[in-house]
Amino acid sequence: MKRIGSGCVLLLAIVLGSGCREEMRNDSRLKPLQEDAFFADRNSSRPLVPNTVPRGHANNDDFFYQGEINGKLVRGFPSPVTRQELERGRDRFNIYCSVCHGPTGEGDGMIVQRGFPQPPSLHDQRLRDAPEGHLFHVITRGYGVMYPYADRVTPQDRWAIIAYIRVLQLARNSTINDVPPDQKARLTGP
Amino acid sequence: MSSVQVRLHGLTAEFDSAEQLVQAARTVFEQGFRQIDAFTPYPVEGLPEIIGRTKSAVPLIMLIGGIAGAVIAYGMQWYAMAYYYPLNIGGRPLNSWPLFIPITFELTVLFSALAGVAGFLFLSRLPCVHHPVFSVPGFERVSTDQFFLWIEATDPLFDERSVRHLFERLEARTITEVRGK
Amino acid sequence: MPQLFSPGANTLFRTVLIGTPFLLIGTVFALYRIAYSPYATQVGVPVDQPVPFSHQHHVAGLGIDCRYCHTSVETSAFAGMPATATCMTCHSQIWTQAPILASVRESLSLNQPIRWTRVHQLADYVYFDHSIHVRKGIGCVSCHGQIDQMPITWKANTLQMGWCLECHKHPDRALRPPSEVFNLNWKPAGDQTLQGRTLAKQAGIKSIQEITDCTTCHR
Amino acid sequence: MESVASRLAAAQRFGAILFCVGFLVVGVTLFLAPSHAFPSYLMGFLFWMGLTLGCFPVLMIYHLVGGIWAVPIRKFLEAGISTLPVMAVLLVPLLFGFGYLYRWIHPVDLRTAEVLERKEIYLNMPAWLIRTALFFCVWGAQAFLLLRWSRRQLESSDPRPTLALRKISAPGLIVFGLTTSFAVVDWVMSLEPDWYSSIFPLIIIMGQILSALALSIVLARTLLFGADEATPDQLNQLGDLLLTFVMLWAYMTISQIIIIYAGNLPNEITWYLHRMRGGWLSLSWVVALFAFGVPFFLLLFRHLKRAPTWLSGIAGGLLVMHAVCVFWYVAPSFRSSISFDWLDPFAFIGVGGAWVLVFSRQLSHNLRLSTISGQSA
Amino acid sequence: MPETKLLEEEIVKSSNLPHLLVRPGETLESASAKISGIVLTGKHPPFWWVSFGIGFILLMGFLYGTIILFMIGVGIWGINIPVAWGFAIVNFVWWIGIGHAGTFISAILLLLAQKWRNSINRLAEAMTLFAVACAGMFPLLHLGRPWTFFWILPYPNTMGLWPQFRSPLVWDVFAVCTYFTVSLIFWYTGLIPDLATMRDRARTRFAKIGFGILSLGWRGSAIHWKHYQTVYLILAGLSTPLVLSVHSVVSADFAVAVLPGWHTTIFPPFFVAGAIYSGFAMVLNIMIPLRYVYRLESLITERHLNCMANVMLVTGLMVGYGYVMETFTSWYSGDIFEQYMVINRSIGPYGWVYWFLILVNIVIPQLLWIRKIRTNPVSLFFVALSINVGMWLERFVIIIVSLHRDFLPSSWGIFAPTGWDWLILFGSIGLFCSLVFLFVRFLPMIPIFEVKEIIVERQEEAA
Repeated sequence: MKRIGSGCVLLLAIVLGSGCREEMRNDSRLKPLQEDAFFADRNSSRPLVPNTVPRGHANNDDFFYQGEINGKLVRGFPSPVTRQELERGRDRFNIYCSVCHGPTGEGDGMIVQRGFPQPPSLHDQRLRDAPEGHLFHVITRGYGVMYPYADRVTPQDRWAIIAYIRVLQLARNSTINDVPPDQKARLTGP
Repeated sequence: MSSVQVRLHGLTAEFDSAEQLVQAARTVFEQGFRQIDAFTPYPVEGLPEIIGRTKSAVPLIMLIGGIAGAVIAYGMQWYAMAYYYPLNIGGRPLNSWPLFIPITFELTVLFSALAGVAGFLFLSRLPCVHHPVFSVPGFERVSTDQFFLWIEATDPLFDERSVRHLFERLEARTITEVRGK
Repeated sequence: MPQLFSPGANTLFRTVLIGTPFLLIGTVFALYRIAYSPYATQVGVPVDQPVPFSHQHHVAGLGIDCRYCHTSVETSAFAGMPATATCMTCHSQIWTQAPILASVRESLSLNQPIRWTRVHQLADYVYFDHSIHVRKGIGCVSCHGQIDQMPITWKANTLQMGWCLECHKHPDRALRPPSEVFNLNWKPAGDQTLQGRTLAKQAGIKSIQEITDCTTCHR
Repeated sequence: MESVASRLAAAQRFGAILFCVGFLVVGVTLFLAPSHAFPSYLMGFLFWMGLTLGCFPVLMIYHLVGGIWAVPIRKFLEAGISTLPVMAVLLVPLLFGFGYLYRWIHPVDLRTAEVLERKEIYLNMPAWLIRTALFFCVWGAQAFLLLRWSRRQLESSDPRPTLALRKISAPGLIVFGLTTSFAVVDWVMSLEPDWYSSIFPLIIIMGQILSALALSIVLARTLLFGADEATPDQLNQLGDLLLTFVMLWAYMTISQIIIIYAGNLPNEITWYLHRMRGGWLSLSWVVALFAFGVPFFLLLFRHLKRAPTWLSGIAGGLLVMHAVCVFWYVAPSFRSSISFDWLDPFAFIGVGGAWVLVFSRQLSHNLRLSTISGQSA
Repeated sequence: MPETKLLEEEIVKSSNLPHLLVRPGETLESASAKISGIVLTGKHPPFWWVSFGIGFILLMGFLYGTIILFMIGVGIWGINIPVAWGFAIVNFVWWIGIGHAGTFISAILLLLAQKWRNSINRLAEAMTLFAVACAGMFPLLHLGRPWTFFWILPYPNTMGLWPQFRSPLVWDVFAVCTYFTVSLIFWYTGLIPDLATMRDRARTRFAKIGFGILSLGWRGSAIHWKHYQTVYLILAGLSTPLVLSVHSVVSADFAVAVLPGWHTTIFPPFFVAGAIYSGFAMVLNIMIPLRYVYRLESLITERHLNCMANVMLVTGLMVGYGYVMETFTSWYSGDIFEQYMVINRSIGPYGWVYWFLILVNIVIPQLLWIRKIRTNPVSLFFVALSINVGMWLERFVIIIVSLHRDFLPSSWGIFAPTGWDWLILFGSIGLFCSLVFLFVRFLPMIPIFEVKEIIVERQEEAA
């Protein structure tokens, strides 16, 4: 009797257990960053095969992608700076740069207040004079204790940030006389 | 067998045939007894009417159940298809009433049937597995071929001796007093 | 013929008969409670992570923008998890000896990614895309809750299909101006529904019919 | 009995007058405005033909399964099937209006033409004529057999005629079902030549049975109940039969609607689209409500079925509604918006007058016969 | 009216029709004893053990097949694309059709006051329940993920979804569930007075208590009978359109689709006729052996057999009418796909199935025109068997033959059943038989009180 009972329980377990599979919930498609046993590094996201260039990614515009031409740091921007780009630059600067450099580029960001070595102020004459290509290099490759941001900020955005840094520098050292006359009234006020 | 709180529930009379029972029931009803019942092995036509049960509320209950089912079913479909999650299927109208008919019909029938059975049980006061008449000797024959008439003690006209007398006059085969707690 | 049952049997029988429907209703109700309980949905249940990362500290405390780490949230389906290097951008200099960051350092030195435990896991037949939601003006808070107040991350919402649909049917209840998408403390000024309708028009949100179609999420 | 005979005589005179008036008007317009007159005439013909045909299955079902319900109405059913010859004659005018009735003679658009090409072998005039002639021959033979054995059954107490009726009714129902179905395809379904529905013949047959039953009940009330009272049980059973056929008719109608609505195929749904445009939809609702809803509800009540006045009232309503149904089946194929041509009533009474004339003549003959046999028995 | 009655009696006498519903000599007591005795004596003939044994073995096969099905998936069947509906749906429609006889006998014949229903309705109703139970499982087994079957029920769920009420597959759920529930209620309500008889006649305490609980304390009170008869009659009235609706809804599974061979308006009545046809055949296939083994010839007489054969003949002819109209309309439609379907059905790869179907479902049953065959249990049994096979084949033709030719020749295919298909088909028959024989073993298979009514009627007539 006991054997029959346990047999029934086993049968029930098989019947119930054979259900409840989540095959459609978890299909064989790999999600981003998912671990996968197939490759030695157990990473489903594969790096590019060395020396290949994905279609449409031939980054042969040195000015735009490297910030240097023939080993010489560039001055100026790959394309005319628009207001839209400046706003984009402010946006990106506030996300990625302001944590250390501070919202005005003073070098007093929140992380610095928490003990990170203070970066030089962006308003230093050295940096005001530095070619845009230098700034591009720093963002792309890092500088001193600063990590590279190439993986986080696209070249387009880097140029936008640089443009915005130029705006910050300009704003710090300008006087009321730099304001176009037709805008002056708005600033001085009645 | 001390008769502590042994109460008289009523009297039964046993008959051999349906005709006798019908005759007896008619007489008893005409005498003015109202708390009466008759027990038969099969439905005897006209008997419920003779003992004053002319109407059954079951049809009304089933009608109400059916209407409720129809309203609920159509309401549910309209709510789900046209209101809660309006989904375009092959360009057909959200409130595709021809396609809502089958379920409306099914639930009408379902609710009506369930209401009917519930009503039947309630009106018949079933389930009732314990009932005083079950203790009458020979009552088990009522589901085979015997017929019983029953007058309850709660009837205002009930008087044990006169009822017994009446039953005797009706030529009952056996007469039993039903006593119990 | 002796009685088969005692008088009490009637009461018992009727109680059982009437009780059964109530029992059934109770069971269904209990199942509902289970289906919506944290046990089933994992809402509000902190998830163990190799590093006890605190959004509260980094977001509310330090004011770091969401996109500093989740870099692809505006451009791709996947919001992006920070690489170890992202952590090390700061932690190469501060808290360098902190034991809780040991596995981050280990990850860097071994060149092995940190194995985070997923908090928000959708079924694979759901094609969710962060970028479209961000672009149209759905704030992070709408799905992830006040993540700036979570010392350890947990699910703030069930992410059940019914929950998704609730918003897809009434997008105007959740829409915010594009500038406020990443603002975790934004509160609508004035009537949200009214404002939401304008925003929906500005963002070019399709008709409710289209965004509640099956193929919106299931391809 | 005397009053019945005089009433029938009056009915004959009335029928003759209606026939003359109706045919005078329709006959003239058939030449003057054939495109108007022929559809009207077809509707009139189909309704009265439906009454004739509806009597067949009811009678045969009775012969097969028996039952007390048929006793009060049997003579009407038998008089009904004996109108078959006159209906055959009344069919003749239709043959001159083929071009106005059946579009498959010359298809109007390309799509229809392409479909029709594939069934030209079936839908052409000679084939139509041969089939219709064949149907009338079959029905005629059935009517002949049914009436002959029925007369013998009434004349004597010999059980053989009863058995013979049973024997001819069983295969008779099969033959009748098939022939009538194909007749419906030819006469009604092919009015919209690209349309098809396999249940449609059955719907029409149900309508015919209902009309025949309803007419018999109305007549039994107006002509006979005074003299030869039907029992409540008989009335109840007749009411049940009406209810059954109302339900079957509705069931088949709604089945057709659901399947065609869900399928939404161009060759099928157009038939309903034609009945939804231009005000026809409101008539559709009237049909749904009064050919099904109201009679169904009323027939649920036992005491209404047992009351002669109520029952005949319901039956009368159903009879009217099935005339409306014929209108609904046919007219939208010709008229894009709802309209009631002044010719419709004339065609209706023209054909109806002839039908009533023959019917009441036959009925008074049958009644005399049964009286004689009743006396002799 | 009296003349008609007279005539009918004369016919009966002159034609020597088997006209008795209960053979003479049966009394209230003898009928009660005979019917309840089958259950209460506790002794069962070897036939019972053998039949139940075979049924049980097949049931085990069914269980085995189901477990494997759940573990591996519907891939073990022969289904494919384009034939995505295989044996499971064929079996579903077949079983649900078989489940139509019981309610038809009980409800429609009750309404029509046909007394011959009285001794056969109980068994037929029980068979209805068991057949519907068998049927109900197949759509579930056919689901790729049967454990989520409840998603098709309407309840406010976490997905925020409702079933697609415009789909006939959802109608099916409602139709089958309603049908099962109402049939169960109808059957049980009908059983109550008999359960009381069983309680009163039972010897063992166990049986007394068991039947005592099941009979709810029925004591044959006039008041009970009054409500009982009212509810029973109205339930019959409700069940009548319900029977029509259930198979109509099943037919809508096909007819609502636009597939040639499926999409035709005659399907609802055609399916209903076929359902009653096969239902009666199955009732006969079960009842004829039982009648013989349990010596019930005096209660289930030749008259019953004759009447049931007549119903089969009528419904069979309706099915034949359906074939004719369906085929004709398909051709008449002028639609090349419809026309091709007709041709393919008769001379395509499954043409032989179609012609075999015509043979066993239409031609052989024409034998029922002969009265000798209708009243002879053996011949009737085989005709009924032929009909059962035929109606299964009909569903095979409708489902598989229509599916295997798609609109595009590139997606044409062929269906070949696997062993698992057959195992589950015969296993479901085993389930059905096991349930039927258990029913025969534990409950009265003939309604005692209704037989009594007939006996009393006869006695009154005799007196």
